[in-house]
Amino acid sequence: MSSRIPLPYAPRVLELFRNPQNLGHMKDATVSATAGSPACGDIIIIYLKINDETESVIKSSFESYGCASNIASASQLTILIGKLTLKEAWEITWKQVSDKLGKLPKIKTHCGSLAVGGLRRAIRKYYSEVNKKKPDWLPEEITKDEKHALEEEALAEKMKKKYVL
Amino acid sequence: MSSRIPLPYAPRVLELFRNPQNLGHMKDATVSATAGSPACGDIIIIYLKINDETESVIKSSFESYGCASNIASASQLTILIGKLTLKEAWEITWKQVSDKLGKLPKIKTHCGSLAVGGLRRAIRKYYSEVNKKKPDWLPEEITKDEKHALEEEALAEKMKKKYVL
Amino acid sequence: MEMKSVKELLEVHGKAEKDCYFDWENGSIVDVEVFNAMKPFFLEKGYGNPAITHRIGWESYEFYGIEKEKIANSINADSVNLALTFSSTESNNIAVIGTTRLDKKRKKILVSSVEHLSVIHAVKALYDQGIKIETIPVSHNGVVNLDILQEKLDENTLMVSLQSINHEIGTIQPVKEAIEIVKDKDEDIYFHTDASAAYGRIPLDFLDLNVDFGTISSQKILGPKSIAGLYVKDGIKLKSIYEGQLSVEILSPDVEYMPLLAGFAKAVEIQFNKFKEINEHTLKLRDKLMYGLQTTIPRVEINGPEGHHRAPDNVNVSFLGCEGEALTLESSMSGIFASSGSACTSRILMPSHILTAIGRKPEEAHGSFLMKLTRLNTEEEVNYTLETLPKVINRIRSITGGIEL
Amino acid sequence: MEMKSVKELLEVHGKAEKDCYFDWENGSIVDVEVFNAMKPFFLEKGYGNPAITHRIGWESYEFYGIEKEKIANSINADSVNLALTFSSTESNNIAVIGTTRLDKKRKKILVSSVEHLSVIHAVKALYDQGIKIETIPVSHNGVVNLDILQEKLDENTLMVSLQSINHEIGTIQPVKEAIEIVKDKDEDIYFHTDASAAYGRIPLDFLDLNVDFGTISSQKILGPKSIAGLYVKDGIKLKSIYEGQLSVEILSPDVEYMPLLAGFAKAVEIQFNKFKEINEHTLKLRDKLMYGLQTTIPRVEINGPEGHHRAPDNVNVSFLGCEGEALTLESSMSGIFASSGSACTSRILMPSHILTAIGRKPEEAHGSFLMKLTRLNTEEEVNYTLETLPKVINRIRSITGGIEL
Ligand SMILES: Cc1ncc(COP(=O)(O)O)c(C=O)c1O
Ligand SMILES: Cc1ncc(COP(=O)(O)O)c(C=O)c1O
Repeated sequence: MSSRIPLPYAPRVLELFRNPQNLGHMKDATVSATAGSPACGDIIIIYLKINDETESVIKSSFESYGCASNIASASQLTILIGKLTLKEAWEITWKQVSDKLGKLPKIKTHCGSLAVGGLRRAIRKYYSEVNKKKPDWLPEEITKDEKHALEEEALAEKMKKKYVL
Repeated sequence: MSSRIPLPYAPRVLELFRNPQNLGHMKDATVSATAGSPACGDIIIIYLKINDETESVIKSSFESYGCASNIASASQLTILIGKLTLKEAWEITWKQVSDKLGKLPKIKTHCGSLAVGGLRRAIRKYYSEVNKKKPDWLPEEITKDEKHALEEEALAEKMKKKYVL
Repeated sequence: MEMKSVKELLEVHGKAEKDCYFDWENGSIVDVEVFNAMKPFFLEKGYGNPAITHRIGWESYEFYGIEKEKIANSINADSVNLALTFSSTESNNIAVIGTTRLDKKRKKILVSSVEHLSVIHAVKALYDQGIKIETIPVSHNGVVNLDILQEKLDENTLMVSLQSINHEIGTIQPVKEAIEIVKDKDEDIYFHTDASAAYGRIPLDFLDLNVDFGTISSQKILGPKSIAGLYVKDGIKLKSIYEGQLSVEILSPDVEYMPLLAGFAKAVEIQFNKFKEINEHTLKLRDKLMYGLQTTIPRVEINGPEGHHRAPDNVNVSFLGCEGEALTLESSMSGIFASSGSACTSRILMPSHILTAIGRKPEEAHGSFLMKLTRLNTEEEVNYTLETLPKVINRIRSITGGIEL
Repeated sequence: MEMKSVKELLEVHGKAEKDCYFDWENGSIVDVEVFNAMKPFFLEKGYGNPAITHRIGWESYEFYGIEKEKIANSINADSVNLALTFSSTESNNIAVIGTTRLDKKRKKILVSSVEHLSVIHAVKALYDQGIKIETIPVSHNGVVNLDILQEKLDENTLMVSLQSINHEIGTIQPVKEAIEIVKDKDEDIYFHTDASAAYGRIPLDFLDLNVDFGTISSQKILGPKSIAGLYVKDGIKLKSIYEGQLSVEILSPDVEYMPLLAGFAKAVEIQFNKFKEINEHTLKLRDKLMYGLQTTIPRVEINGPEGHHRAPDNVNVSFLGCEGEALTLESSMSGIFASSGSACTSRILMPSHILTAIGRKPEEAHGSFLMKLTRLNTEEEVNYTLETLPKVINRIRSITGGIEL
């Protein structure tokens, strides 16, 4: 047994884990992006189908390799995304996700932030690969939530070096 | 609660504690001697009535301020003394007493030795105060069992200094 | 010593017509209600590890959270400020050793001269690490001398440890005043109180007291042994004194065990729901017993204070001219179970350090007889004891006969 | 997190038609017989302190002596060579910290890379005192590399600690050979084996092994938690790691508690009287479960060795493409309780050090699933699990969908 923590999820996490909303690969996605790494045991793919004219989401979905709160966070995020404009979707924070989930256990907040990181990546990708008119509201620098995702990926690289023989 | 030890006496100790043989002050004692000190919580008085001609014990008795094994040791010793000659009585060792008691717990062996110390003191006293022909078999130097008793008395003096305010 | 002989010893000992158990300081049963509270957790519930993510684990975690809070409430603390430990001994050691790691510069620990050995020995064991113990003397009633405490405080003082009630002579210590003196002098001096003997006997409000560490005990309120507690004030990050996997409890790795926690919590519930009732009950029995013995038996001295300065459950008297070990044995044969501070019961053949600290001569200490009263003791037992002990004392004194002390 | 929410969480979780508990590594009930053995000692017997001179104390002492001997016999030791402790964690710490006090010159402690954290962390915590830990690598099956052990031994080596069976992947370690290598090199190097996971699973003869210290566990044989043991070879004078009054047990002051001792001894009686039967039973279930899963579910890897090199009670497999925490949760909802070495279940968000030590990639470790089998598990439970887990794995894998690992 390794070094455990109690993870008393709020009921909402379990509900979404049991019946994830907007789960699955999206064949006709306009754009998709991945965050996390298998080494950390946490990957999320966010798929977005986007209305290019209104620059708003038509539908979103996710896939997840990760723990219950990872799955629930991604699902909760897609629910929050709904049909928001990309500008509005960009503004969703991990705190909002965590709050909707009844507050994630402290050590699990990175799950919420990973999902948000994935979404922002997808939005950036949309504006760099699909719709090349980068809007004013899209910051040049990466945001805190994106940084979290990057940090986790960097940690994974480190772990890989350390542990894979 | 202070620093305890288990004291699993052999049944014989309890028997003699409950029904001590040869207990009590002896009015017509030829000689008596005390060993131990109240500070240690261990005192024994040995009374001997002696036949001056045969230099043997007519009867012996004891009084004790002390724990169960102290009482039992003294009583057991008087039983061993019986009607022995003083020379024979001198040779009784604490080990004999302890063996008769089903072996005293290690930490309690001093009880046996205190009783023997008292007896030897009484015998020396007899030859120095009553019958002044000191026999050959009586050693000049004090014996190991007598030393034990002395050591305990010395310890008591030390404790008195240390603890009495 | 063969175990077979202990059996024979017990046969020779026999049983008295009645058993009156007063040796609660040294060992106790649990309440039937406490037992019933533990039972399901041994056999069917809460056996999951509360740190594991599955139903059985969460069920344990839920129970753990609720029950621990009940215990914490009994000292007006938050759950997060109460560490579960295996024993009061461990709690005391964690507090002592822990502070030496929190502040490596200060090297002096002050303790009253009547602290429990688990405090005194814990401090002395740190000698190699440069830690010095200084003991603060007590009055003839065992009350710590606050003036001397004040004098001894200096910039080298790491911690002060003063128990809430003395476990042997029932002295209620002026902990509140002591804390004020210490904190007035220097906020950074840690204050620990071993409240094992006080828990459930006098009100304890650790938050209000502004104490840094406080030890509480399950067995002393007729809960199970092998579980106890250490209160740690908010903001103090103590370290455990030994290491393991991290689990829910941090100061003692792998300590959380639901059956014992259930028992502890139930004992708390009983003791604190009937706090006044229980303490009035034991107080009545205490005085009846203590003064009864003094009235019917010559040469009896009370050890420790009287009245409301004394713990409501504590009777400790010295029968002069009686050696305590013989006394506990003779009274045991009459069905009365108590302990003594006599040297003859101790590994080092020294009388109780507490009795000598209050100025008892060794021969007074040797005759000491400690009885405690709990909610399970009855007036009938006290009556029986008052009838029986005079005979016990007589016989022991008759063995002593003419020996002058 | 409010406790109220844990309750709601449990409501959302619901209960499956059947409960199959395999998480014995992390928590356990006691046998009914064990419970019945403890009961009288909570309520009516043996509540005296075995160090006190009265009937109730002696009754406890007698019982203590007899029962402790039963436990000692189970490892072919004398009673005096077995110290009772509160947990295996404490036993391991006493052995580690204890040796550093026995020999102050030597500073190197060698441990296998798959030791329990209570060994590894105990050693690491001594860094300040100049103690260095060196880990000996293991094979892909978790077997310690004896050549490297041999190479690393030098005149600075204080102790070697090698568990008898790995608690996570079931590797039976070559302890006998390791001891010979160590003692051949230098008799003065101490050898400790943490036999917590081996106790009752393989024969353990500590005397014959010539081991210096050995940790055994009550809870691992369905006895109560909060009691464990440490074997200490004749002639070695270990010191306790914290201090208190001296009582009957010396290494952990105030540890002796008759109800738990009664439970431990009864668990020993059951486990060792039916030693062969129990281990054949769990071995059969183990292989049925382990190979059954491998047959019915794609991409399943066994962690640890197979056949007689593996503990008879240990099933540990990795379901590739599944994250372990989600797995334990999904299986929990189907009534199957197990644990995972996934990073997501750990406080430091790192996968089990044991799985990475045997060369599992993190993503393999994350999908690990540990189940243990005891005498209380049934073939029916194994059948249910073999039917149910494929669905569990399917669902988890379906959430992962197209993510490539
Ligand atoms: C005041 C005090 N502190 C500490 C202890 C030690 O308690 P435990 O047996 O839980 O270690 C006791 C018990 O005898 C006590 O009375
Ligand atoms: C091999 C091993 N050592 C030590 C321990 C710690 O046991 P305890 O919970 O008794 O401290 C465990 C239990 O998880 C274990 O499996």
